[in-house]
Amino acid sequence: MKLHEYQSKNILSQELIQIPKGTVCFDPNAVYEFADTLNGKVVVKAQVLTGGRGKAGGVKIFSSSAQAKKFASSILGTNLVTHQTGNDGALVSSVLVEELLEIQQELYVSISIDSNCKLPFLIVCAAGGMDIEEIAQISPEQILREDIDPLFGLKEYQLRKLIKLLALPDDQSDSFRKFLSAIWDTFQKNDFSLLEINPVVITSDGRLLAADAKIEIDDDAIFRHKEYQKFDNDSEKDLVEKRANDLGLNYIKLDGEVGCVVNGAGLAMATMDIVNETGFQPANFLDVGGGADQQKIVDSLRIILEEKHIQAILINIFGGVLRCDVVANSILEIEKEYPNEIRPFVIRMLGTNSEIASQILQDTKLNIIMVNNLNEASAKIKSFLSSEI
Amino acid sequence: MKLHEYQSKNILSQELIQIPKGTVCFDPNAVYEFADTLNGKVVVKAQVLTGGRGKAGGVKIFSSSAQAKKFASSILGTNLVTHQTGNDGALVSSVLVEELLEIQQELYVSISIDSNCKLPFLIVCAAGGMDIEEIAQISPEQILREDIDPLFGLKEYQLRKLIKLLALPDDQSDSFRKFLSAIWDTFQKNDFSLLEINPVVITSDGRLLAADAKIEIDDDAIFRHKEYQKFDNDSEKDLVEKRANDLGLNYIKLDGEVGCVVNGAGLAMATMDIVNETGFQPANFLDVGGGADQQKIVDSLRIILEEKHIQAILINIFGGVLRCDVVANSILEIEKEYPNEIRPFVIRMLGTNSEIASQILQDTKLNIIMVNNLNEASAKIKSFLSSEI
Amino acid sequence: MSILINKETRLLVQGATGREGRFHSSKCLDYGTNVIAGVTPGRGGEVLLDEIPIYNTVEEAFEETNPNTSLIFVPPRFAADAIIEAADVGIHLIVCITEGIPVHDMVRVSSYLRNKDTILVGPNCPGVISPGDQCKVGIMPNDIHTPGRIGVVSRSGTLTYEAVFQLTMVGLGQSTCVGIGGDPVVGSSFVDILKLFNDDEATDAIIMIGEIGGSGEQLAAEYIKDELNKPVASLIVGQSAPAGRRMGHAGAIVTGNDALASEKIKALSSAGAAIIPRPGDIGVTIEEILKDN
Amino acid sequence: MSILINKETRLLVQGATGREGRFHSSKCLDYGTNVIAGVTPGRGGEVLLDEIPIYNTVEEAFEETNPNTSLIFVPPRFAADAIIEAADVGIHLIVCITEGIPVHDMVRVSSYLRNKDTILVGPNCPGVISPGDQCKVGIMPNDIHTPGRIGVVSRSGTLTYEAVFQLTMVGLGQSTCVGIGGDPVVGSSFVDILKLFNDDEATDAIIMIGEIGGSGEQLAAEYIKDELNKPVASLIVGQSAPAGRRMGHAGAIVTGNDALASEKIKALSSAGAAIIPRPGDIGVTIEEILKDN
Repeated sequence: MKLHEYQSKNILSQELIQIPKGTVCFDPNAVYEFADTLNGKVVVKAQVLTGGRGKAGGVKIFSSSAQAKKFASSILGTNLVTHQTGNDGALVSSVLVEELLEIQQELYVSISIDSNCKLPFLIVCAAGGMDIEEIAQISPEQILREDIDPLFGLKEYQLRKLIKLLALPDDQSDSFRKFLSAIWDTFQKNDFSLLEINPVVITSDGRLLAADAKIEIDDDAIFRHKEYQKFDNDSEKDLVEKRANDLGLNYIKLDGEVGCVVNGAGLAMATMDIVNETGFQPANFLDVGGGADQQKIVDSLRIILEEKHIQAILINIFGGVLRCDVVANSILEIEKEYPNEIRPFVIRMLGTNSEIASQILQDTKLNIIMVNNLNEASAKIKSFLSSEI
Repeated sequence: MKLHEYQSKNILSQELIQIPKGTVCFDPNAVYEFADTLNGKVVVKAQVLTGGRGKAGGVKIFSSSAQAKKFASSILGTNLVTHQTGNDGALVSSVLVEELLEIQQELYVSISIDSNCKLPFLIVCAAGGMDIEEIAQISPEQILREDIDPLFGLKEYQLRKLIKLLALPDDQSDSFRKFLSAIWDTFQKNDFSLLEINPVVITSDGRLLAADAKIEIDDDAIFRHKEYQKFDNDSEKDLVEKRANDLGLNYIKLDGEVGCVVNGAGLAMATMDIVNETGFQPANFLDVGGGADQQKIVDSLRIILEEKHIQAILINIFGGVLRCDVVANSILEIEKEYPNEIRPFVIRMLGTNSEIASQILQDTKLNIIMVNNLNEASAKIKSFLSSEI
Repeated sequence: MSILINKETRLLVQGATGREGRFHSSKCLDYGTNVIAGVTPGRGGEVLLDEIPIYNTVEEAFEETNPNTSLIFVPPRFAADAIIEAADVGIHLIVCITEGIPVHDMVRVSSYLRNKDTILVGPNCPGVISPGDQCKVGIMPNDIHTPGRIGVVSRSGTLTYEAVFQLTMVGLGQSTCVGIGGDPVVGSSFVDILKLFNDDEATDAIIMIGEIGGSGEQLAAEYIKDELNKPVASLIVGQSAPAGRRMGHAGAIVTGNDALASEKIKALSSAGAAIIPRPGDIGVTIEEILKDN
Repeated sequence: MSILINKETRLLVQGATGREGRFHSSKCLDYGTNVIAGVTPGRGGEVLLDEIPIYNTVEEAFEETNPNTSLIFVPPRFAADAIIEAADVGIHLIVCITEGIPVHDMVRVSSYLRNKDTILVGPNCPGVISPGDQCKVGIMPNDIHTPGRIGVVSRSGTLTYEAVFQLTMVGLGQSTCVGIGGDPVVGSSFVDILKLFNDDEATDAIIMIGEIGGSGEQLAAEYIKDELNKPVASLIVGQSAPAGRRMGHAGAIVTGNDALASEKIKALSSAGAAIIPRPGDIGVTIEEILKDN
């Protein structure tokens, strides 16, 4: 789960990491009120779960509360398009209003997990405020990476090395050392999968603050953090996706014409690729899961059939624990609900009870196209959709 | 550093481990006052840094404040002799007054460090309130030991195993699981070398408390715990020891007749054994330390010479970084301070500048007996002391 | 012969009495696996499927039955501890099926197992099967596999079955199939398994099925280029997956260049692996490279 | 030959520029040790004693000079980290002189080093010397040692020197002398060092000097009984120490039966070790056992 900047900072401040004075606002009047407490000298930042908002005009500095309010009015409720969003952009439903910092130095700090070495790693960079990828290209010598042994924690000699890179004065070195220890503890304790603070700001009066913060929480660990239940960022999800997820389906909505119903994440990705071969596009990723029952298959089919832009359905099942006859019966059940459905069901079923499934499906009036392998599936899809156009 | 029970419980309660209601009292009136808030139903426990106080009459249960006060009066300021103290006993300068607990079950829990496997280990025993050594003899099956990986911490399966031994009801199992996790965290975080809670009491109303607590703090780690500086338990130390320790000497006072001045802890123990061979006893353990200078040697000699019951001094130096001539000059310096000293100095010096040292000592009027090896040293001590008696 | 498991495998099942544990223990037994014990805390003393004794702890099971392999079905929040418990008694191979273990648990487990003589396969994987030895330590369907000389290694369960099916269609069997799991942090990597296949006399060629996310396929490409002396055919799925979205597997997400299917295909191709052009071409591609070699 | 150190030793000194570090680096050089680098954070670029380059980190020193052994003089609160820093670059032997390291630091270090290919000697020890190779990694006086065929292992510094002196008096030299240190938790135990001596062709007999506290001597006794095939003479000091008091060494404290000198002597005696009756009898006892064997 990705967190908004204001949510991320909320967690950091609870872990005794300093953040700028600020508040999240859901309407322009609140922006005005808070900006006024800082004499109008504020930065207003659109809260969207995507990068590149600065360049896209989502972050602005003001010296009057009225201007800050005006900007908030203009951006709240609109969709912000950045280089990381699609053309639809991301809905701005809140803004973070913060004090302006007198910046003496900006640093970059992040922790994430390396799948290959199976370790968390800390990245520190003497230049903050820019994309780390940019810095990596311009001046890689400013970037230091240290792997962290999750059982031992950050080691003193690693901290010394990181601090030496920055050449900070002694008192700030000490603050930064404590800061790094604190963010590692926070990262581990709170089950983050990503923590990026860019920039860390050292102000001219010597404070060290997290001026921005991007946190991703490991979805698999949310069960042990009741405090995260308040971060319901689902409002930004597609409604169909939300409904599918609530039904326990692994569903991602896409832009194409071919609805996919598959068991297994790998096979589901492969099925998308099969659709892609045809020159047409998948309408979704959908893994019904290994332990799916008839209800889940029916739910899946219903969700897809209700998407009117979908022109064909591809069902790809490798029967194991999930038996093919269960899938066939689900199709019969859905036929009762959608007796007039004319879109074709291209079905590839293998494994447990696949022959029974074929028999079950013999008598339906749905447009069933049984295929024996993946290449045949894509050929059938292609010929059907090509003839339609 | 050993802590008193009340100090130990103070730390535990800060770590959110439950302890009985109670207060430490340094005079009988305070005992009366506190006992009165509990309607006189209290236990009064002598605070001494030694075991066996219960059997020695240092712990008593009362049902009236007046009786509690009377007992406190009788014991405060006296020396409590237990099977673990010498005949002198240990001075009782405070008592802990606590609520009486309605005991449903007593358990034993301790953590300490095993030098051989180099790991902390947790001991849990279904029978609390008795000496663990006794239980080990009577019913060893009630005792479970689990080594703790200090980097990983207590593992879930270890906790399950420990809890299963106790066969507690579910809700108490959960309390006890949390209790064990908490005491491990406390043990590690606070640099304890021993934590013994005997008994852990489960009360009839279901509370789980540390009814007694014995803590030893690793002396080498006190530097990182400013909060321990308030635990100045030095008042119970021998005055001469205290003075020597303040001078940076590794000094332990003993009962014998032969004062020892040695460099190196191992050699100092060996020197005590050498004295022991003679049928007489060492008056002290003293390691002046590897980096000792003339001042430290002089300090050492002064402390020993002021002990009037000492009848002979054995100086055993293996010169390395500490040069023998420095030791010789220290003896000359002490001669000026104690011109009339007639007790013999049996001196064995080897290594760096030992010959210069011999020359330096040629002209002193002190009773110097130079020897060449350890056996000769013990022979000289023996013949001198035997002739004296 | 085979890798990881064989006729000598003595299997302990952790979480044996749960729905999944029970079902798959039975299937493993049916297949021929020597399932000798199960563990479920609090259920010690029971007997599963009329023949598998259940113990409260791995230690008890180990002392009584001396297993060398463990198969884990324990729920996510207890699974890391189950792995540690098995490793602590000295179980040599641990196969963890559980999906949804927190990634911080897995980095802790991985650090704990480092330098230890324990191999972890998974989590979030279908397990391991060696048809020639009629030994299965996993959840794959029994009847699709046939003994043969092709090794299969994959991040995905159902795609492994697909690969096996296509092999059967072209008349080829499998030496061992290993699902390494779809999580960001797994015990054994592609490289770990490729090394074992490289040393396995019973394996002639390897199918490697990767997907978007991470860069394990690139490390595999380096190993294939530098050290592997057997032909490899590789399928990478997720070419049409959108960036920044998790495609079912927690590890299947495009977050940087390396994570792209196209980059992985490029790396494997220039390392000399045969690229399987479409998911439907697994069988024919392996047939071709066997002809070429 | 010798154990642990020899002519191939390439010594890094951590904490080289402090008073002790500087003094003993110089003495090691004098003795003939190949001291090739020093580390003191913030002092990188300096040159110690006209020949030893100083680096800011062990990693830098390692890359530039490729040491295989490290000698640590770092103050107690940083010493554990210094050990880890040396282990992390792959230094094979670490000798830590520092006294006063918190015991929790040492249990963490010990767990970290477990299963790793790094040997730690100490802390709170005089180090290691091999007179035949003119190699010293420690703080013992240079001039008392002579090449020979007796191995010495001891928890105490000055008592080791005493043993060496008494050996010299009876005309015997040393293969290697190892001080394992007086702390409750040390890297190498008596058993670890006895094993090395057992395999060392240059060692004919061993002097083992123990003291009150712990039960490492009892474990050594078991090893002597079961596996050691060389004669051992053993001195245990602290027979007249009172219970419950730390005798200088943090580990020298009688807290239970095993910790008593008498118990250790009993164990060693029944294991077949020759017991050195008095501290003054080290030389004569070893002479006798050499005659007997």
